[in-house]
Amino acid sequence: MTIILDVRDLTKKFGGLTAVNNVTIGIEERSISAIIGPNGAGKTTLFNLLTGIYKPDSGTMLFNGRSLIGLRPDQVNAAGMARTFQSIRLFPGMTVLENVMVGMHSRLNISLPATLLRTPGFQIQEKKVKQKASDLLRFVGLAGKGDEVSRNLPYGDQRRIEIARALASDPKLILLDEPTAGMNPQESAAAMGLFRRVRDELGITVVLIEHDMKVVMGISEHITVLDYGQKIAEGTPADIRANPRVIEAYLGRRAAGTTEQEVSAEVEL
Amino acid sequence: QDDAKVIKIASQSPLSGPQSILGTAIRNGAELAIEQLSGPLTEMGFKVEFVPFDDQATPDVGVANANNLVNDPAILAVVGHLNSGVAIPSSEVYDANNLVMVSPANTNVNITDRGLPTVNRICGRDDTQGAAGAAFAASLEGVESVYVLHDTTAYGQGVAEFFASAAEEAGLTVLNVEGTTETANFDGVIQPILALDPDLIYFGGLYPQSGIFINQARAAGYEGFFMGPDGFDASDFAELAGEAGVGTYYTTVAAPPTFYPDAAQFIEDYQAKFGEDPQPFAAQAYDSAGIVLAAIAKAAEEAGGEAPTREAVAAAVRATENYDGITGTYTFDDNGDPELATYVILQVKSADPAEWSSNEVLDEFQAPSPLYAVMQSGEATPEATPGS
Amino acid sequence: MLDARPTVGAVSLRSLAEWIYRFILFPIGQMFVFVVGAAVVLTLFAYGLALLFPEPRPNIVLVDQVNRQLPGMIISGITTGFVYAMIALGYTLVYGVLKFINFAHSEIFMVGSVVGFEVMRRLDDAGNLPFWNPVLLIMLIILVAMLFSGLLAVAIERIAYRPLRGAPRLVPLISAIGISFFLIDFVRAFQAITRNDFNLTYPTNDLEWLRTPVKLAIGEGTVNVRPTQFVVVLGAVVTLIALNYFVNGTKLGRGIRAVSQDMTTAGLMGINVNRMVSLTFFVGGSFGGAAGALFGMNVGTVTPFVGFIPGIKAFTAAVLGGIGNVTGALLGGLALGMIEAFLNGLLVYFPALGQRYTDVFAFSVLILILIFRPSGLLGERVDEKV
Amino acid sequence: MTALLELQNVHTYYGHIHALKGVNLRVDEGEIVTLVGSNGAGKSTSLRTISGIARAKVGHVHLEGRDITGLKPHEVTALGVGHVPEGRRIFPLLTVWENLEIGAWNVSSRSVISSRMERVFELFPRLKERLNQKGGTLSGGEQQMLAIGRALMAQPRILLLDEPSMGLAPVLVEGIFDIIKQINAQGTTILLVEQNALMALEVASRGYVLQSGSIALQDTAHNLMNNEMVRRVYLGEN
Amino acid sequence: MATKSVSQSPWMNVRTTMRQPVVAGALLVAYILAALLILSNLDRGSLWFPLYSTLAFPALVLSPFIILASPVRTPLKVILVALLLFVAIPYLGMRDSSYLELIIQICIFAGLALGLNIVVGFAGLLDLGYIAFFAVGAYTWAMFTSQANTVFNINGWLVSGAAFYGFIFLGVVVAAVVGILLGLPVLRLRGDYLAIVTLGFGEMIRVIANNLDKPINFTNGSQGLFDVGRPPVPPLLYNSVVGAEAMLGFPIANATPLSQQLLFYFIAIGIIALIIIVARRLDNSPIGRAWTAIREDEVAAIAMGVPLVRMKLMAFAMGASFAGAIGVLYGAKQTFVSPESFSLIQSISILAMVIVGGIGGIRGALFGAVIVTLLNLLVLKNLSLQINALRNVDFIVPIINFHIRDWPTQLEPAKYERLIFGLLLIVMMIFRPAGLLPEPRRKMELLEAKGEEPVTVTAENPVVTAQPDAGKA
Ligand SMILES: Nc1ncnc2c1ncn2[C@@H]1O[C@H](COP(=O)(O)OP(=O)(O)OP(=O)(O)O)[C@@H](O)[C@H]1O
Ligand SMILES: Nc1ncnc2c1ncn2[C@@H]1O[C@H](COP(=O)(O)OP(=O)(O)OP(=O)(O)O)[C@@H](O)[C@H]1O
Ligand SMILES: [Mg+2]
Ligand SMILES: [Mg+2]
Repeated sequence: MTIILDVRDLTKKFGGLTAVNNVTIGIEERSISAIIGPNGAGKTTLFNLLTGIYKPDSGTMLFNGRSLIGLRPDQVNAAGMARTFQSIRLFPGMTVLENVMVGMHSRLNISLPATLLRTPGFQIQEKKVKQKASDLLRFVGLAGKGDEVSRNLPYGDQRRIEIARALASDPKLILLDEPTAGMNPQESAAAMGLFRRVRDELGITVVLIEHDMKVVMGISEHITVLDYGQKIAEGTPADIRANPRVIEAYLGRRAAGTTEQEVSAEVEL
Repeated sequence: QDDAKVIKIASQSPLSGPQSILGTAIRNGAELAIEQLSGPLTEMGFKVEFVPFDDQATPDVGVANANNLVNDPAILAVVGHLNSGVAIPSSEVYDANNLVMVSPANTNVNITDRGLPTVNRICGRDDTQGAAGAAFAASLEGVESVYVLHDTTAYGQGVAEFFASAAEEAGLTVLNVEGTTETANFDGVIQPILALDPDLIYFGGLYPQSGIFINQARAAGYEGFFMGPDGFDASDFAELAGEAGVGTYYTTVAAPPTFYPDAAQFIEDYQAKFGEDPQPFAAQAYDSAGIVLAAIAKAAEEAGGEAPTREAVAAAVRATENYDGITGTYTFDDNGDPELATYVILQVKSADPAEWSSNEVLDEFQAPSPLYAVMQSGEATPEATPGS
Repeated sequence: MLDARPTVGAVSLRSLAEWIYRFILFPIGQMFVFVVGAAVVLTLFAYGLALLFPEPRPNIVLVDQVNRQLPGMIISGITTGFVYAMIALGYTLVYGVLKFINFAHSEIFMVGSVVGFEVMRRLDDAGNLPFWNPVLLIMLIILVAMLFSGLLAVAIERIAYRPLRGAPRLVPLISAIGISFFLIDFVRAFQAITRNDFNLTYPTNDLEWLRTPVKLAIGEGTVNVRPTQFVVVLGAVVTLIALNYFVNGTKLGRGIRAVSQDMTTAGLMGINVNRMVSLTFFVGGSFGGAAGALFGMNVGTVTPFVGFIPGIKAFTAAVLGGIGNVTGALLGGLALGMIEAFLNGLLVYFPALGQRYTDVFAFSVLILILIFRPSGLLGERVDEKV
Repeated sequence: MTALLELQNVHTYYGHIHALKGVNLRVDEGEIVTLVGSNGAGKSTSLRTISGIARAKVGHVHLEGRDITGLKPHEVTALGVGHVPEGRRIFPLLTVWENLEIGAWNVSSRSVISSRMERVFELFPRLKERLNQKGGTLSGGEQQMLAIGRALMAQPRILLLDEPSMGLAPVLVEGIFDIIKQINAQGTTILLVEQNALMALEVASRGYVLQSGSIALQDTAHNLMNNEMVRRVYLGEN
Repeated sequence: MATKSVSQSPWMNVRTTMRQPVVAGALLVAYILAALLILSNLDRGSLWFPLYSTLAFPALVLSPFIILASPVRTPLKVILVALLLFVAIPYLGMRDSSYLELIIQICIFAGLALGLNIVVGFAGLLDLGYIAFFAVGAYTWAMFTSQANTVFNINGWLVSGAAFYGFIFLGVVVAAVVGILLGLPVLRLRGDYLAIVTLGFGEMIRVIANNLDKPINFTNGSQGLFDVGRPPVPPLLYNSVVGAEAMLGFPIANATPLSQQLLFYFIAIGIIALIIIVARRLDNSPIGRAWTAIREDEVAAIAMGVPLVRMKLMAFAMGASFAGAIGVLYGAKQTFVSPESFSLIQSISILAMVIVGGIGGIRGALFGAVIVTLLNLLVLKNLSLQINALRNVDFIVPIINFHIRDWPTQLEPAKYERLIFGLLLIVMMIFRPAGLLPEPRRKMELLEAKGEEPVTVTAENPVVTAQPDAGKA
């Protein structure tokens, strides 16, 4: 198996606070991994570092063998890493379809003359873009909602749009920040199915941050646990569930207990 | 009355904005003239109406107004403007439509130097005015260095630069020629002046700015002379400059009405009609409108009592000879400048605005327009010779 | 009330001392540091320039000129700077709470300066101006101007901004411009009708103490300081301290800050949001008014058009300091005032440039600063949390 | 007996979106009542309508028999309704202490404020340690504590809690529900909105199920937990 | 829920009939003809002329918007608009060239509003110095053609008016380059910080234009460049004007200035048509979508692969280039270019046009430009003229028996045009906050914003912050 994302000794400080502290993570290609940890552990910050929104203070990040240090977010996106946000950040006034079309920006040939002259090449591209956007919407289960203004859709649907928009740039890896937050169990189960299909059908590596243990334990092959910016554990779901440090800092006794039964039910799905 | 043929005369000047005091004076002066001097036309069966426009001291508005008023065939002449920057583009429109303009206030040389047949003025020119000021400054005891300041407008900068170059020729040291758009707090302008310590400060600009400047410069410790162009000439200057303004010298091409013996009646009528003293250019606007009315009457006579064409009016205005106005006697040269313009040098005597008319006349002379000078002497040195 | 400290308990001597430190000594110290800092930096710059261009014009030795001008430039920079700072506060407060540029604030400032004139004029007309105690007179003028401008700002918010809350950000900007046009011409009309003139000169002729400059002997020569310059600086310092206390030390100030961070939630806490917004406008407006009155006293003559330039400058100052930040407005105002004074003083000696380029250079400095500190000098440099 | 809080046929709109379509709901003194439902069902909107952030176009909200429909949020708060909004919404640039003080906006007596603050610190000792820290720099769990504590400062008679466990680490979720029980035991009535229906029904006495803007089901918590549909959809069982 | 009662009132019948395309088309034609006839037959000497022209002229100028909104079919719309632009308006211009002048001014502002709309409306960048690019265009042309430019004049570098069309293109290029040069350093700034920097830039350009008469005289400083060149009138146009005048039996007015004005008019609508096409094509393209995305959420946009600075630069340069082209036209039309025409107030009024019309929409920007320019240059002016005319005939207002002549001069309406303009701006914003012709998308945003949005604290969205904690210091 090849390592698609190789993060070593990554550190990010905010003033006196070290939000991410010497974190080393390797993500295997075509895997589904999770990053968990208490609130404020630095999970989202790690995503922000990877996608160029923050600049790391030290450490290296190799994506597909290429360093991500110093890249702007749009360059990271062009390099094949896409993301969603913890608090939904759609373009609220644009339609669902337009949102997804914007996601393709880094894959398009943007030429001012061609745009102004409406060259045949431009028109073909536009047609393809629309087609692909509708395909993606169908893929995430939003067929037929393309013309609605995105802010008017319910929360769960907005999460799906975000995923479709991230998928639009043909990424090799997708980062999902609490994609099922605020969903009820039925909805989360459906979302888990979607994540699996992203990996299985599109061949995209999935990394997600989640607090819902049913989702985390049910879907990920590999889990990394952060606490106070540091990696405190990593391994398979079974390892993590049993790790006393993780139980102490994050899971709590009850959650560690209950999830076990529920996950077994889940796996049969 | 309804069947009377209507003739309209328009005015263009800033009626709103910081310069509206002067602009309103032009408007009012013209209105008074039309009320009082249209007798000959009324007798011929015409009804003369007055149409004031606000050019907002802005070229675009002036041009838009100009385009509007050229389309009213009843309008046969324009009295205006105040600002040369507005007058120049607007007069292009007048000229394209043969509409005559008589300016009571535009001293910029480019107004008439373009040689347009429809553009005239009854005031003097900045080149002569600047030179006259410089010659006077050079003659002052103890003045060796001057600091020239202007308001960066076409008018202020124009006259200030003529002053500066003439001062240099007259042997004065010109320490600096500087522009400022400041209108209230001149601290920053004053500091380097104090450090350079000129004997005289010349301010090319209008009194709302220069009055405050002089007030503040004195308070900051400047002890030399102040001097300026006709833009200083308003009783409000005394109010704004206060005690600091006393002793200030200024040149003018449009002396205050009180300066002219013939204007006494005008002042009285003006006060009666508008409830205030005539501000600068009111009397000149009165005369400008008077010239226009006389020309229209002449052209109408030539047209056999019919309303004259604009071309005829323009030609009649340009042909004006020895028009006897309240501010002087006017004959136009071929460029539309008055052949002889009066230039006066005065000194502020009191900080009381009511005493403005008692400002002392230090010198007065008539200088020919450049064209007239050439005509007269046959040589090309349109140099004003102050102290005739 | 000494509710600024989180500890719960009786008011002790120690807490009083702490209060004095926090709300009086510290702000004064801060202003002092800003003023001295700006002066030192700019003085070094001036001498650096003199080293680079010893004789920018024939017969002019720049070092000598700088020596002569230095005290004057600094004093003028401080006075202008404090006025800018006080106006900038109005922009910053409103921006902080409603997130839009209150373009009408320059006219609120103008109204303050006109009201200051009216107060003095009326006293003068009644003939008792010379009998007023200087301190009381200045306080009266400032207070009336503050009250008037503050209420005006509240009224403007009520009429022209509140109905637009929730509209796109640019919409209130346009109604602010409308208000601005309206106020200028309204004041002009009012003055033209009542006084037949709108160049309004503060009647200081009878006030000997206000007209006699103080001569300070500094270095080679003497510098004349106008008493009004003292008044401006003193008045500004006092009002700025009061504002600092109000925003940071009182319950109402806390309410304003809460509203500025999250209006909806502030409402849930029992805060009457509209009242807080009105209060913000009142405070911001009254500072504009006070600045107007001080400005008027300092320059002597005001017009309905007097607000435009200081308004733009103060807005620039607010951005320079970091808009939304109260201390930033102070620093920005002082910095801009000082930079202008020095540019005005030095550009004169460079023949191809001159003072006409002061604004060009001042704006270039602003752009430079913003390139390196995109949120302004003191703006919180938040990497946006996503 | 009049209910402490009662919604009668409430319809609420956002622009053209019809979010609540005739909600009827009642909460009696001393109860914990929970409101469950999927995304966009209108749970938050119900709470927002009660506290006056959203406005009922049709229908009425009564507090102890008094009609509070259409009152402004600050007026509703003054009547004893506390609302912990979705997503915590603490004031990020105010300190913890200032946030709590804001919570007691309508209280002027210093001694009352300090005694209430002490009570909050008893519930959340963590907050006392962070007194001078800016709210925005707290961790998610601490922010949730602060949001609840802030609402308690007004000593509301009824506390509206909107998804207090959302986005919290599992270990914190337990703690939050313990605290809800504790607050209720001290005499505060609670209307609890939760995605985590299982835990919500465990602490609540009664519950409502909201489906696309109207009440689909209402019963005791115990019965709801055994309801087939609830088990499938909201408890995640097959 | 109140459902609309389907009453069969006579009015409803009329409405249904009017919605029939044929009827609507006929009504439109009748409407335009009526406005045209009234306008071209108004007697300037008549007492109520200002009032009538204030009513009839806007009716004519606004008719394209009515045509576009009408239920007639697209080809007919095109024909109607074309007839209006190429027949009705030139005809009116021959009758009274001041209307033509007004229309050219409207076109100039419409072009500017369309350009600014790309920057502010599409990309969400608040530019308060937009007029600077207009100035760049105007000076580009004026410097090379004005006799007053001593450098080029003396060195024989002046170009002839025939170069005008090339210079329009040059104006586009120069303005775009200036836009990029300014944009590069400042476009990373957010929101209102950009506003102040662009405002400063606008002032800088003006100051530089005012002072670039020294050391080398490029701009003639405050005196302005006069005698600016004009494109030569094609003989065809001139002959048609003469022919049309003869045919229509007009007294042959000044055919030369008229054909010159007509030329400018045609160039202006040409430029505007081009700008509209460009703006529409941009809007419906990946570029336009990227701009919308940036406007709605910069962070999300860049994370989705939209290169922020490059896209913003593109918006800035596009907007600037339109202003540059219009500037060249303006310089030639005005024949006088001075710094006074490029003040901050101008930038602000263009912004006002965009917002009053409805930000983000092409129709809105055009409509705003028409309305604001009409207000400024026609309605308010005519109001003053009307009162003046009534004063001249000593009109007495019936019922209250008020002599207009007694109206004090201090209150002359001509002096208070800006006051009224200000009031109108406020009223328009309060009653139509989304603009007079809002973009559907923007209108929706507004509706929903009423549902109280959370305020997120970000760098571009700061809040009142306290002093650094003094207690700890
Ligand atoms: N822009 C920033 N400025 C200052 N501090 C920040 C910033 N972004 C994050 N932090 C801090 O860094 C720490 C880690 O935050 P992060 O958002 O990565 O946590 P998280 O693990 O995603 O938590 P949660 O599960 O609650 O989302 C927190 O203490 C947070 O307050
Ligand atoms: N500010 C708003 N503007 C427009 N529509 C809104 C707004 N807030 C909520 N809605 C819509 O109203 C409906 C009800 O939303 P509400 O927030 O009450 O749902 P909820 O049950 O709280 O869901 P969640 O579990 O996602 O919090 C949804 O369709 C939602 O999209
Ligand atoms: Mg996170
Ligand atoms: Mg909710």
